[in-house]
Amino acid sequence: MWKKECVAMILAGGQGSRLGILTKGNAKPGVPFGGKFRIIDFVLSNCKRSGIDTVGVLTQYKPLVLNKYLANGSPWDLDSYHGGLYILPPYVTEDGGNWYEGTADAIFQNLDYLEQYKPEYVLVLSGDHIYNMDYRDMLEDHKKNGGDLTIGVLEVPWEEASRFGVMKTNDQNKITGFEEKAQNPTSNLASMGIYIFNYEILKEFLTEDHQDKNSEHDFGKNIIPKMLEASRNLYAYRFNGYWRDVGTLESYYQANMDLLERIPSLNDILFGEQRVYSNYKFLPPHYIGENAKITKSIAADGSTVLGEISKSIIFAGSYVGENVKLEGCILLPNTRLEGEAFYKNVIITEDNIVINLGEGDEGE
Amino acid sequence: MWKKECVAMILAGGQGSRLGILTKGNAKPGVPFGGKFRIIDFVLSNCKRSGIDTVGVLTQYKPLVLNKYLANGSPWDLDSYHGGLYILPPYVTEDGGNWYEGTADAIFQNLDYLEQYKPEYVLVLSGDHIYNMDYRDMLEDHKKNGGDLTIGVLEVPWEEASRFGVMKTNDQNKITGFEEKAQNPTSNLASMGIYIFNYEILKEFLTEDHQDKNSEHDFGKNIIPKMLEASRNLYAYRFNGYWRDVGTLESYYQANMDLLERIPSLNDILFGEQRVYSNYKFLPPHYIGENAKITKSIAADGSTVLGEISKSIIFAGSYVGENVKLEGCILLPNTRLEGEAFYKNVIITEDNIVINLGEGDEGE
Amino acid sequence: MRRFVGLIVNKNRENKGKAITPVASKYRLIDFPLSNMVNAGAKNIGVILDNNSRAISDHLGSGKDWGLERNANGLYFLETDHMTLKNNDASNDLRDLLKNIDFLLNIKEEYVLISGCNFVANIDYQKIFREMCSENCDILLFYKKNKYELHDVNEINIDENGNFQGIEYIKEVKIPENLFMESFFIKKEVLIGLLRTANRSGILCMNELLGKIKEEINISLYEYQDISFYIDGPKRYFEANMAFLNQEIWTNIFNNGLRQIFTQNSDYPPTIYGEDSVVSNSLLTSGDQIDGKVKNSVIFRNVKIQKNAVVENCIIGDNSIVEEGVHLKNIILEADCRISKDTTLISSPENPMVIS
Amino acid sequence: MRRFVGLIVNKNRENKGKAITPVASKYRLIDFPLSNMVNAGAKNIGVILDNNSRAISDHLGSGKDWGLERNANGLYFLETDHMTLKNNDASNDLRDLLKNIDFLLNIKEEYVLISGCNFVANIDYQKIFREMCSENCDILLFYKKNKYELHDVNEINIDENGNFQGIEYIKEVKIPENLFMESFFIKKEVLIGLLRTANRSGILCMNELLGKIKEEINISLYEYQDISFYIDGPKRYFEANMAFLNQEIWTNIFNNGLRQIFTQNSDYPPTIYGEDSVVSNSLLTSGDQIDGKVKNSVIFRNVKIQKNAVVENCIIGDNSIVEEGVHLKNIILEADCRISKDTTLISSPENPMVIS
Repeated sequence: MWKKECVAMILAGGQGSRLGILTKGNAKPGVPFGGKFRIIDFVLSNCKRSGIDTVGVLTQYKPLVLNKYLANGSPWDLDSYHGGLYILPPYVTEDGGNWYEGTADAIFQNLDYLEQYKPEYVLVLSGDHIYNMDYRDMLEDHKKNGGDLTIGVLEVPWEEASRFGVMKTNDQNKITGFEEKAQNPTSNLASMGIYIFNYEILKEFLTEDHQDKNSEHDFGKNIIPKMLEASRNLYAYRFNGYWRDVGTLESYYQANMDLLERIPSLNDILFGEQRVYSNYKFLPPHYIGENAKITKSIAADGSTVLGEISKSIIFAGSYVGENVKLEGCILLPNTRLEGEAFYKNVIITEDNIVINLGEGDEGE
Repeated sequence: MWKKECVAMILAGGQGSRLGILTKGNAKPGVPFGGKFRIIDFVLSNCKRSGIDTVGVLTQYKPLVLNKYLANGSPWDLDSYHGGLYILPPYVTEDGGNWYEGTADAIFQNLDYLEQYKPEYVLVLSGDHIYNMDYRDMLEDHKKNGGDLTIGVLEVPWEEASRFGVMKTNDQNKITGFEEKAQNPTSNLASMGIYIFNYEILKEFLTEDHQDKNSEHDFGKNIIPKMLEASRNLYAYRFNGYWRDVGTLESYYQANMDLLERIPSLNDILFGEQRVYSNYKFLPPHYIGENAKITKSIAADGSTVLGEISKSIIFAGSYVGENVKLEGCILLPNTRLEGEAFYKNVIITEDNIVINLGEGDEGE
Repeated sequence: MRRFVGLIVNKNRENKGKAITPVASKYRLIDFPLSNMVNAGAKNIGVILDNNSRAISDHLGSGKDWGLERNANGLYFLETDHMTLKNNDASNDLRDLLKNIDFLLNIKEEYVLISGCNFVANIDYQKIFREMCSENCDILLFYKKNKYELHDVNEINIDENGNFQGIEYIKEVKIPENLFMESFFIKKEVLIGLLRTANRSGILCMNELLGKIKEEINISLYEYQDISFYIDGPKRYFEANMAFLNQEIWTNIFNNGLRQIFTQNSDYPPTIYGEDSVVSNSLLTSGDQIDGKVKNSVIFRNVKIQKNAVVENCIIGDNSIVEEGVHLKNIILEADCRISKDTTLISSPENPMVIS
Repeated sequence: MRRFVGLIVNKNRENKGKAITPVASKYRLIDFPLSNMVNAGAKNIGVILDNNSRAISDHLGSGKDWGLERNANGLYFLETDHMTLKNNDASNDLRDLLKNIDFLLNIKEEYVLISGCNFVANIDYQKIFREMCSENCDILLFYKKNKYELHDVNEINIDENGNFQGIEYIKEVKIPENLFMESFFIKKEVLIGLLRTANRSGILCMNELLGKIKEEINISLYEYQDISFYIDGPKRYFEANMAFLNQEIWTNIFNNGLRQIFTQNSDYPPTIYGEDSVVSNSLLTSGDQIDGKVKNSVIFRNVKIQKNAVVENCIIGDNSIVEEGVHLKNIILEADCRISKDTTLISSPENPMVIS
């Protein structure tokens, strides 16, 4: 097996239950986004852009849609012989089967996979964030600092800081403190769920954490605090671009709607010079009918718009009949709306289930 | 999704503990065979030969080696867009995670996968048998008979019949009775672990069996008896060629050694007109040294033979030093034998573990 | 099961559409025969490259987007005989096949389906092939009824009993009744025999050779009655693209749910429509940004139509930019064009202006 | 990070090995430059096809076996200028590059690595490329010291300070001291400038042009000191294959654990040796069935050596069958040969007989 400098591990096992019906038959990273994408396209395209050709995707919850979508990884150039995209589900050993108990446990159980490549660095990513980034810059930073772990961070408004894990740093961006979803956070530098570990140190801390019966085996709750406690060198890498966590129905809806704004054009930011790659193929152009009206909207290929739509996103393969009017709606792939209808500010699924915002439950 | 006439499901989740150390880090279908193959190559190549382009592989035990080996399915032409090879591990649903409890349960839990293709027929295969077969002939037979289930069968010596599930049939090959590993079997027509089901009937029986708390959810033990009881039309399809179950160390060793016989040449039978495809690539030719002796043996590419070998199989990438002598040995991939040594009738692994036959334990 | 190998011949005659002519928002002419062959189960397809070979092989790449990158078989680029490029008529069209006789000798398929690139249609070759196999004919020629004035095409002559009489090359403008669709199935053995005869006799024109041997082999005809468009220049190119805006025609060829037309994949984001966009009866595709007015038009990939621009009855090629206040009507804009602010270009639909 | 695009030029000169000449049991000459480029991280590689293009594209297929079938880039088949085929010397070797100047204009890489196909070596271009980038030279030419009589090759003239003086085409037999390996890195911009000059001036010979502009650009030399073989006809072809039987040479080029040589995959089973086989100092590969005696030989794929046959100092091509009782010594057997029972063929190692 060929040695790799950096291997990426994408955490894609979350149920994402706050996305309600959207994750009924599908894991969160597999949820459609922006007309022709799925959420996981963003990190996969980031990997491609960063020249990372070896990626493990850790799945656990309803992986069928996602597995099928990821296929052989070829849309993201992850089909090379010496590397590529590997789906890493939980499995049975001589001692029985073990479901992944937390983010850190998922990686721990797949140390065998990493060991094949003997990487120097491991990039741990969440599969459910929307952003473009070249991880090479962060890796350069990590090397230059001589860090044991570098965490991607973003300044968030103070009032939102309590929703995130936040860092305290010194002048050299060295992390001096960490709080996970604190009520009164002392920093607004939020973790973006992007970690670069020195592989040997990752192994050491995961192995130690595995034996700790009181641990939840979570990077944010357990591994980072333990590393800080052990006085390891943790650095923050600051990112200034667009980044969204789409973990709730509201944030998912809003991130989609963000794409419709033209000044500044998020569409350009996300899909302009930087291409985001997806596995929607073989769709014919879309057709806008004789009497259709379409303003401030996005329509993906394979769709047909005969009615009136505004501030809406029509996903691949969907059909809007002549007497249908949509305002502020998301029409997920292959949804067919016929007859007379008016919808406002809702998400509609392939099975014609209409989701009003705020429907997702809060437990995850 | 495109409708498929026939989708294959390969059961590859077994630990195969009777193969002992060979399955320490690897599921049974992933065990190397015949110099450059793995056991699962045979059913996959059968699928390719039969024009089946949609195959689900059900894994559960230590799937890493197998997943990596299967990669995107391209060696078996299973990388098409409208189909292809899918690895189907156990997964978590809203109600928690479920490991596969038996062969029938594994298929039951993946009915969603089959439902995408709405096949007319489902071909259920074991991933751990050595044989070449064109499943199209069996499918033709199944259609002609109007069966609900057709089972591939083979006449075995009477003294071995008790190790198999055996069928009683009438003149028309209709199955009239079935015994699973009976002490005094009343037939020697053994099941080869090849089933063609009408999809609708498979769904019906799997769903019913799922609710049966006393069932072991096994095709042989539960589904077939239930279908017979319900007077469904079960047919046997007779096969006359070479077929081996390599579930024990002895049968694994013997099947490998069978390849060395030249009259009749099993090598020709298995690899002559019928090609068996594997994913061993990028190996240089093998080198036979100045003072080497090699008789009645097989050597795969990437190996180097400097010593003396007879009645042995040298797998891809292995090295036999000048002062090494092998007789009746299997040298698994990437094994390196240096210094002075003589081995007879053993299997040697990459980690230089020498397996004497009879070492596997009997529990599976 | 009987199989056929596909063979796309792609003579780049002056006044004909080229294999890589863009059509219907995201396709190229060659996509149609190629997709039709793939959909009918062809696993091996040869493409005889003409002097545009670089552009064609760029478009087709490894064949991946057409599902043709398998191990034992797939997409083969074959060479043209450079002699045939000099003539625009069909007088030596067998040269290209002769040059590739090795390819034909090596294939295992029993039949060859040969097709040109000038017809846009979604053809169920699989069904026709099955019927043909059961009738055991040596050659099955596809033709369609025609009502238009054409030239530089082949007409099939049919006698009163519906039997094949010959193929005639139409050099001057006329209305050929039975237009040969430049597509036919032929038994491999018959084709090889034909080519050997051609080589021996020096008759390198298929029309002539078929005329000579028509009594010896079994030549059948298939009248293709479904929707199809013959493209041989700007006028008919324009008409065909406009016809695709008819929903029935559109669905029949491009979106029938049975057989897809494949093309090179792109990774542009979905089309975005601005606050003031007014769009009707049009086809659009990935990467387009529409802020102006678009009516009865076919818009290719990555096109920008700015505010207050009006695009009517137009075909707008890949990556083009139509700036503010521009008015275009009955215009074919080729790829990578930029029409500057406040320009007005109006031509007649009978004679659409081509801007490049 | 700086990157280069690979460009394989493949003039099929009469007395040189062709790109698809089989070598070392399972490889073709073109595998070496191609694998060396892939191993050095080239993601885009163009191959200029000569009149053997069908055989080359058959061998390379979609590029999958070399890891070159990615989306945004991969393997490009480029066209030869048919004019260049007429000349066997290097007098118009820039024509092929000129013909493909569009390809060069479109690439994003800063450098181009151009290589012929006549040298068998496992070269660490990555390391050399890094060093070169830091020295910022415009052109880096590869050469090796030579002791053999050669002709139809290029010699590099080096002055006493080790500086580049020029490349000279050697038409008549002599011993060129510094043999140009037909391989060089060149800055893309410099190459395009060179081609524009060639086009303007009509000087289509690279040697001549380099001589004229050597003062204006920074031309460096790299002496390749590791093992390499120049193949230009049966004699040296035979010698090279025999040399591969030396375990050190074998390991260096084919099995060094660092950089693999890729080739077309086959699906033959492993080699089977019979009860009476006697084999020593030989290379063998998949599909071979050995029942006779094989010594100091290179055996290609799917070869059968029957009982009591003796094969000594031979190269046996794909799919060949050596029947019972045959004795072969110092023979090059091409692919698909059958040597009937009890034949004896013995030639001298200085002048090995080629059987086809």
